Amino acid sequence: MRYLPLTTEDRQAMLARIGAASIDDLFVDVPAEARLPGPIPGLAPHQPEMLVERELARLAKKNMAAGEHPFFIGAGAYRHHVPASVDHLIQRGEFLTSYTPYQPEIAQGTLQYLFEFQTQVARLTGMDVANASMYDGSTAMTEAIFMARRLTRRGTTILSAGVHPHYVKAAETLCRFTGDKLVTGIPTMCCNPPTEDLADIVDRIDNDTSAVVVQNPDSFGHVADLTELAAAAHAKGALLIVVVTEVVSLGLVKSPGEMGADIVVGEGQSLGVGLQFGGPHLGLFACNQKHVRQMPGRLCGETVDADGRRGFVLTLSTREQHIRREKATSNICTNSGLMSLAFTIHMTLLGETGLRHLAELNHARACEVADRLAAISGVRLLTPNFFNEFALELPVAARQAVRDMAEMGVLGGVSAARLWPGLAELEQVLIVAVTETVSATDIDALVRALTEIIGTEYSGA
Amino acid sequence: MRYLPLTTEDRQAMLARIGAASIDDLFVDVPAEARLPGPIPGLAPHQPEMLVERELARLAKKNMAAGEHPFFIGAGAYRHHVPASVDHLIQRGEFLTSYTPYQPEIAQGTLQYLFEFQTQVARLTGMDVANASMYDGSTAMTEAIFMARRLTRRGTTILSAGVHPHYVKAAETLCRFTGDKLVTGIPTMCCNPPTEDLADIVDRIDNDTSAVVVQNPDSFGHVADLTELAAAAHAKGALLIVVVTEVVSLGLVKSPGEMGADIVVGEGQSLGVGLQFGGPHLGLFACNQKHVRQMPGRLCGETVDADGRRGFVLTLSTREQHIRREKATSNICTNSGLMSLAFTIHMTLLGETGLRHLAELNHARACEVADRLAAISGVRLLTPNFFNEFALELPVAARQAVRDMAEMGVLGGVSAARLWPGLAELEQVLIVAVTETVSATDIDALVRALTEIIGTEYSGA
Amino acid sequence: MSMMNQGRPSSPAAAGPAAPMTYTGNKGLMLEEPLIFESGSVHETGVDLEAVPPHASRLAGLERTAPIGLPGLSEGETVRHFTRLSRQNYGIDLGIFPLGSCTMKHNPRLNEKLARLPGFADIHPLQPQDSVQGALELIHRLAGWLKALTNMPAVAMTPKAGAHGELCGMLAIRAAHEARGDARKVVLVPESAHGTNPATAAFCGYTVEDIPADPRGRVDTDALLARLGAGGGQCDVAAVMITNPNTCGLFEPDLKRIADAVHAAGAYVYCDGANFNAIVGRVRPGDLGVDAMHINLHKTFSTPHGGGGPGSGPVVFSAALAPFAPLPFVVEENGKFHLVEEETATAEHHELSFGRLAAFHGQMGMFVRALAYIMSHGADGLRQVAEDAVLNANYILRSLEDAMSAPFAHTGPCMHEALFDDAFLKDSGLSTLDIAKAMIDEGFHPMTMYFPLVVHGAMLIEPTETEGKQRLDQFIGAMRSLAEAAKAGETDRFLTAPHFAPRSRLDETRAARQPVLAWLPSLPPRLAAE
Amino acid sequence: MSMMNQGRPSSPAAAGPAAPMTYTGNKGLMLEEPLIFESGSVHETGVDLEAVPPHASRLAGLERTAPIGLPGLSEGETVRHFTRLSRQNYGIDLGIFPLGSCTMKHNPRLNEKLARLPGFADIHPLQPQDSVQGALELIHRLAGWLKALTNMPAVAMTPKAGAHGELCGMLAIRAAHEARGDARKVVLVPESAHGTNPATAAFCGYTVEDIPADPRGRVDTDALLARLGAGGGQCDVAAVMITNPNTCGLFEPDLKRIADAVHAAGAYVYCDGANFNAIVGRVRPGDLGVDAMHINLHKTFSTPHGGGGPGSGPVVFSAALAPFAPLPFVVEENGKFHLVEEETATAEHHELSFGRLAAFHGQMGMFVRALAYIMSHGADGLRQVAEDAVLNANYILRSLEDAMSAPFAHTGPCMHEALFDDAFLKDSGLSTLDIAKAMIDEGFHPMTMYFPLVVHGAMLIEPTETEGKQRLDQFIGAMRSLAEAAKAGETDRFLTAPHFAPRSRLDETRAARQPVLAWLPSLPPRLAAE
Ligand SMILES: Cc1ncc(COP(=O)(O)O)c(C=O)c1O
Ligand SMILES: Cc1ncc(COP(=O)(O)O)c(C=O)c1O
Repeated sequence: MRYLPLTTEDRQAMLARIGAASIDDLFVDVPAEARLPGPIPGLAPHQPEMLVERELARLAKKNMAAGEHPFFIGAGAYRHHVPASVDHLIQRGEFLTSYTPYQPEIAQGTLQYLFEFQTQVARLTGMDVANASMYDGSTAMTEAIFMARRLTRRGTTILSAGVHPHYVKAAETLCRFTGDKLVTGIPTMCCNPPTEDLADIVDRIDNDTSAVVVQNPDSFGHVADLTELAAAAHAKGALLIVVVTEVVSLGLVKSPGEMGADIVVGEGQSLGVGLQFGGPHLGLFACNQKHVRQMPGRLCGETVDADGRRGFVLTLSTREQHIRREKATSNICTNSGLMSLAFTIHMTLLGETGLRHLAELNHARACEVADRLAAISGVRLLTPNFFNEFALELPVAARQAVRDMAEMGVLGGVSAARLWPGLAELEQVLIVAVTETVSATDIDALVRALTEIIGTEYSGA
Repeated sequence: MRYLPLTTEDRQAMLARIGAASIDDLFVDVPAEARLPGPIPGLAPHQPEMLVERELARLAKKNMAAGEHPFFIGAGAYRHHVPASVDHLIQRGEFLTSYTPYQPEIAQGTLQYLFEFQTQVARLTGMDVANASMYDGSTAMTEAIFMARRLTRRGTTILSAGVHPHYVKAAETLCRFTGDKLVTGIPTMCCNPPTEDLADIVDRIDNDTSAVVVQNPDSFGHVADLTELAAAAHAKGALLIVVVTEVVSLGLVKSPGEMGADIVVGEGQSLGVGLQFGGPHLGLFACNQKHVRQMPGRLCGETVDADGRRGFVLTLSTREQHIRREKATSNICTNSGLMSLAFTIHMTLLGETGLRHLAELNHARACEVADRLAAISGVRLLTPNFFNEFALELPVAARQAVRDMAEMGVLGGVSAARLWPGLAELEQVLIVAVTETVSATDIDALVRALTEIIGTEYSGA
Repeated sequence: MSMMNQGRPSSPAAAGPAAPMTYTGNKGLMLEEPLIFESGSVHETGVDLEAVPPHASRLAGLERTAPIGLPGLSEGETVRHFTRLSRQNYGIDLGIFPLGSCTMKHNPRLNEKLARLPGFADIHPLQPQDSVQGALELIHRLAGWLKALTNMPAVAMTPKAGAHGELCGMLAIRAAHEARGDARKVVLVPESAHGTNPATAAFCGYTVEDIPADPRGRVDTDALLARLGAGGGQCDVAAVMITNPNTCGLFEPDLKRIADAVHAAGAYVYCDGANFNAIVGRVRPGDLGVDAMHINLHKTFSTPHGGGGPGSGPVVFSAALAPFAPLPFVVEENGKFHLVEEETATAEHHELSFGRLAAFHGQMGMFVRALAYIMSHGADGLRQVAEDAVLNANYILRSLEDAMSAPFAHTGPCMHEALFDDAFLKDSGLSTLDIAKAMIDEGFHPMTMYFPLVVHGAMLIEPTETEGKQRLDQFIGAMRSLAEAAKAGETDRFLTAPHFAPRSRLDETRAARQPVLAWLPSLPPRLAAE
Repeated sequence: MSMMNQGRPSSPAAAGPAAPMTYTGNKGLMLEEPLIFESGSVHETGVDLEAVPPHASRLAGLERTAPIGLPGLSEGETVRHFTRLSRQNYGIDLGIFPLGSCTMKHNPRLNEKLARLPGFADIHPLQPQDSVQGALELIHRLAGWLKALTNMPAVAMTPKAGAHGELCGMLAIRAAHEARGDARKVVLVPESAHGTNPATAAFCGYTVEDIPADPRGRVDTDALLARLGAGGGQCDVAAVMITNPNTCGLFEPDLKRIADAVHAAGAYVYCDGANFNAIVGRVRPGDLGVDAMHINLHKTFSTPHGGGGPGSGPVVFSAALAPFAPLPFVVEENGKFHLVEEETATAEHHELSFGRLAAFHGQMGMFVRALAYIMSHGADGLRQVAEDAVLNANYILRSLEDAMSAPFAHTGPCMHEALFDDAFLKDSGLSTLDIAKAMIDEGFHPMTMYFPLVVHGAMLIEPTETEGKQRLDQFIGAMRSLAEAAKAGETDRFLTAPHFAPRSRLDETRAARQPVLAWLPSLPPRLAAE
């Protein structure tokens, strides 16, 4: 057994030192009826490395890997080119196999990058401070709603119809039990883009509103100015929570902080992390300094050591479960440490110059694809303003179109029906994301596939 | 340019400090007519990481990777399963990006593994000492011939017909100019296996023979006892050089040292290194302590530091080019450092228990495949004794058979005609290697392919 | 596990020499490294990108104009920055990492390789399900192993870590009660529980009540049973959250009895499975009456901790709770795999599900690693894992109990971790923290300090099964020598430890009093004013 | 580059404190690690393998019976062993590595990734050529770049390192002479040449004669021309081996003139291209009359040095030598690629080839990396590489020439490396070696010491283009502070340096006098007797 170093002789010698006759003697506290006499029947025995690799590689090959196909899916997880050095560095054993930095004297590596990560996220979002990460964007949003409740002592939160439906569902799950009230919007084809006017939300803010939650760009790709909404919320004593699921957009689009956000949550997988079939991803959480003591999650801060040298430690832990137990701001413990490292490395490679360039490249490509697709007869662009993702109305059901394109080897987007099942109105809406990874051939393939499907469906109808 | 950190401002500031008006001023020593005014025309400009990756991945995909096909090729390079931890560890920056350990105080990592490598190789080969690596097995063999000449002051070396023909060619190239005389054998179908009797070699040893060079297992896979040959060579004052191209065989087969070898050279790529389309590979070189001062290549030795702690340094460098210049034992400088690390890690993972197990598994699989193939009508096994590679006589031309099998997706071996072109006698000989990586399905595929080809050819004839 | 929250405040002792002996501040291979905000520049970059094609912006004038303040570095300098930082860290790859309750075992490199196969790492969670059959099959297979290893009929794969798994389990319990119109509000949590237990119960709206430990370090069964019966006819206890093996490293021998009583009272047993490593393959929680238990893949099944995450905390459920398990999950039908999501939940007879916990389908990257780990060990190997983990812990316990003080050693063997307290430091002037810092000098990661709370100055040592005897013997030797030095009054050496780490003790008080949480060239007035 | 071979013998100075302060000998993150022969056991293994199926042995009784003595470790312990060892090493990833003549530039990680693609790493050199078209195309493309960058019509891709490339070039020269029946035996090599130059010439049967350097650090052109003419009518010189830029870091301005004279004398110019980094994209050796030059892909084209290799040393050839280039090589025909080997050489009009240099077709793994590097830089980027490399070296030269002593600084700018000597240490009691060891304490890898031989106590500093200004400024600051300390008589600090490295100075004399080259529990009598 390649991972187990004890030899039979070792085990004998150790049992002797312990004074036990056999290993069973160490399990005496287990009730007799619960003791298994041997390996659980029906489960496979151990396998050589080569065979495990062969079997899992076989499963991997049964999936259509994004990099091997024209790929246009976004909807909360974006495919970007991650420089090879990122993955190399996060595999350094001292990063990969370390724990949460509870012993700061031998965890300065982790602590310093967390401090850098926090600063990068704060700057990107336009806020004062950011925490050391959450699980993902969706759980970060729920935590933000709770934080707003604690800060405002109010019980109702208004969610825009443009918020990622999975995020909304996750918040609803918890709020059902905590008693937090959520007012959610429903996307509709009456709007253009298919999300409510922000003015409608403004109308709904009242004295029990703890916060308004808006996603920017929203789930259809639409980019909006949130400045007035922020002012309206603040005027009623409510907070503005902004959700960002495509962090690359912040290289080009005004930051939530600049628009007046009080809390910014987001999904950071675009930088360094990759698609990962949805996890592990990286929850971002930023706010202003004055609210920091109500923040969930870990925080890394600067200090000095006994010799006066700068160093970093986890701090303000009196907010956390291990100190405050049932009075903690959150129950989170393990977060997304290694993913925040990947993010920090990628962001360091980019720098401001690279990030802006990357964002522009995404935008330019998306504009090109939007125009190409909108030129197909019967296809209509629903989002006049967007960053790297946009919504189209097709003349056919989008869900089937996505499946048909996949059959043709093209991963051509996400149907609104997959995200908001049951909304008949959105049945023909396709959401298409375009990043720098999309090549000219990929674009041609998408246009060809969609044209063909539309043609086929027409003739079939 | 992602690898170049200087900014335009940096360059200006630095030129100012230097006192140069422009970068051209630093190239004044270049004759005017040789100065290129700008980038060389016709060559592509720099490309983004993503595009370089895409293009080279495209080239990679044009090759039939061994792991994706039933694979039975050996002939000096063997495909073994390399545990994932090997490649992980050799990518540690402190190993990967270090130089030859000229500053031992900050190169103990390299030096200690070299010491471990030397010890492992010495034990495997049954010799006292080994050096810190050569380029590959073929160049190591040539160096061994020269070393024997220096030790014996004799000018003729006898090479067995079973020595890898590339190794022989490489030695001939150099000997043509150095005046060393090589007596080489030619494989022939009169013998069974198609290599000469060792007794024939014994007859040829005379007073001008510096060494006899034998490969074990030989290029047809044949395993032989070299004890008597060693005795015969020694009796005439000649040395025995043993070549091992499949180092895994040493887990099961008696070592050259045990058979009386004076110098053992070999190819170490089987452990840790992989196929690599032929390079980088790993030259092994071992001999007895008394000959060490005539050894080529680097040696690492144990010593103590100023505080009395054990440490390691490169030593006996008075044999080497950087000290002895034209009087050096060899001109080698850069060797195969990182490959020796990979070898050492793989060997450490195996340990004696694992190596023996691995060798047995190879042998057992090879026995099975040999029997399966020999059972095909018209196919004859030419090597009664072998380790994990054997030679077959086919009823058809082996070269075409190999190509036909490749068309069918099976990499079924190497034809003797590829190795010894022009030897009509060997035209129907196929050399098949079988390692632990071969699965039952692979074996079936090979048997099926070969049966079909033979059938086809018959009917075509 | 938990950070120190009592004992000597970790503010610096007498200051040592402040000026470095070298010009650079480096000391040989121990290298200092500035922040990227000090070494990088917004004009530098470590990437090359294609030129931006001409295009008309669709951003409606929302383009960012002000500088962001994100420094870049060339690729070479980036590699160097993070490599140099990494060298200031300790990891399992460097040596024993005996952090109790954390199961810091070897992280196999095969698993890292497999998790990076494009077929797993480079697929999108919203791809058509036909295009990700291999991924769904992998999740399904791992789910099968987890159910079999626990003898529980259902498992939720989506929770993102242990605490998230606790949330998942407690939500199922709430949903189950609500489904029968029973709005119980109390959750009983033993004193020795990990902080996430009470935090989770509170997070989803429960009132938490403590259950004391008995003198043998186990849950006080009598107190627990009494509390269950206390409400008279209608019990107000929704659930008991129990950890088994518990955070003292001891098996709860009464768990089955407790579970029966809990069930009789109409409540559920949540088991914190963080310590599953001690019993995997030898004991199935389902056989002990557990209703829900999270399994930390980043502990028992060795997915790397990565300096604080990511984790993955699947939750197994009893038949009673299975209907309430969250969405989405994977179902097999005739060799095809599909996801049950909101849309299909009712059709698939899962209308009782409490809903979605997070976006997408869970921590795929961790699933790949965990399944590879499980297949590599097999049923036989996993059993051996538990045995060796327990053997190693007992070896440490028995080798150190005379030199240190082990409060529950007299009760019999421990499970996968050995608990010590600070009684042996009485009158020495030293604390658990001082011992921990001296261990750093010896080249070890310290054990868990000051947790669990049920003993004074706890030192919780979990070696895991991947430590060999030689490493353990060295560790034991070093611990004995430290204990002897402490008892012999070599106080100074401890109080100023660590001496050889990249930093000496850090001033945590200062960090908390004047929090500096982001780099600022100088504090802007707004922040400084607060 | 070259190891120290003069100056103060590196045997230990006064012994420091021998006993480690810690029980383990570790010091925080600086960890001691035993040899595998001390920690491992022949019964332990870190692999799992399939069971061996029953079979009848075909080994004719040659089975090994005696124990081999190869210890194994579990995977976890193996990872730890080599990780701990790695931490005792310095690399480019840690900081500036200014080893003159070694071009220790950043090694891009993309290149590592690409070289590991199964389509490159997992293919066999003897696969049917139709099954490796992508690999052959890659070699062909790289060959094209090397020819264009040097303006030479042919290139041999098979040499395995620089010295092997020298051998390849010199064999072609011998073959060319022999082809016309001219058995010249002398090769002229400048004093400043790298050791491999004379060693190679001797290795393939030539007699080596030194050519002196002139006072400006260049080849003494007059002496060289005189020697060429010396033989009277029939010149006995086969070739001149010249390094350009030379090992003093200076361009040889007379190379074209020398080449013309060499050619007139019926000889050839071999150029050691180890320093090509200084001129790549700005100067093409083919324009200077060079007949053969090796290119160290592991220097100019950044394939990692890996602690001593592997390398790759393709050799470009002039039209005169091209027919003699070795086998095999890749040829394109109508978009298909094939190898010219012994069998087809004549048919392909390559019957003059001197033959095969080694098994197979060269260092494929290095080719992939080098081509990725070249494509990433392009023609524009490679030119920038040379410019920045030269700029950085001159910046160091001019920033340190007053504090140290730079023998050729007065002759004008240097190329990619800056040469200093030990004149500034005169009367200080210190040597080049002492400065080097003090640099280790500062966190730098020392420069090349005592090479080239043409100056006393040489210190050859090559920063490469991948160092930024900030790193250079820190390096310069540290070097100035060391130089000042040395001149100010702070002798002790230097003589006992390094203080902070994993080891203090190692006793090289003892290592050579009583060589211990393999681990032995105790010396067996046979060895002890010698
Ligand atoms: C006993 C116990 N329960 C729960 C947790 C929480 O798990 P996670 O950190 O994965 O959220 C931990 C983690 O340290 C633990 O030790
Ligand atoms: C000037 C010079 N020539 C030749 C060589 C030899 O190259 P290699 O080490 O690749 O054999 C070197 C290497 O250090 C060198 O610096």
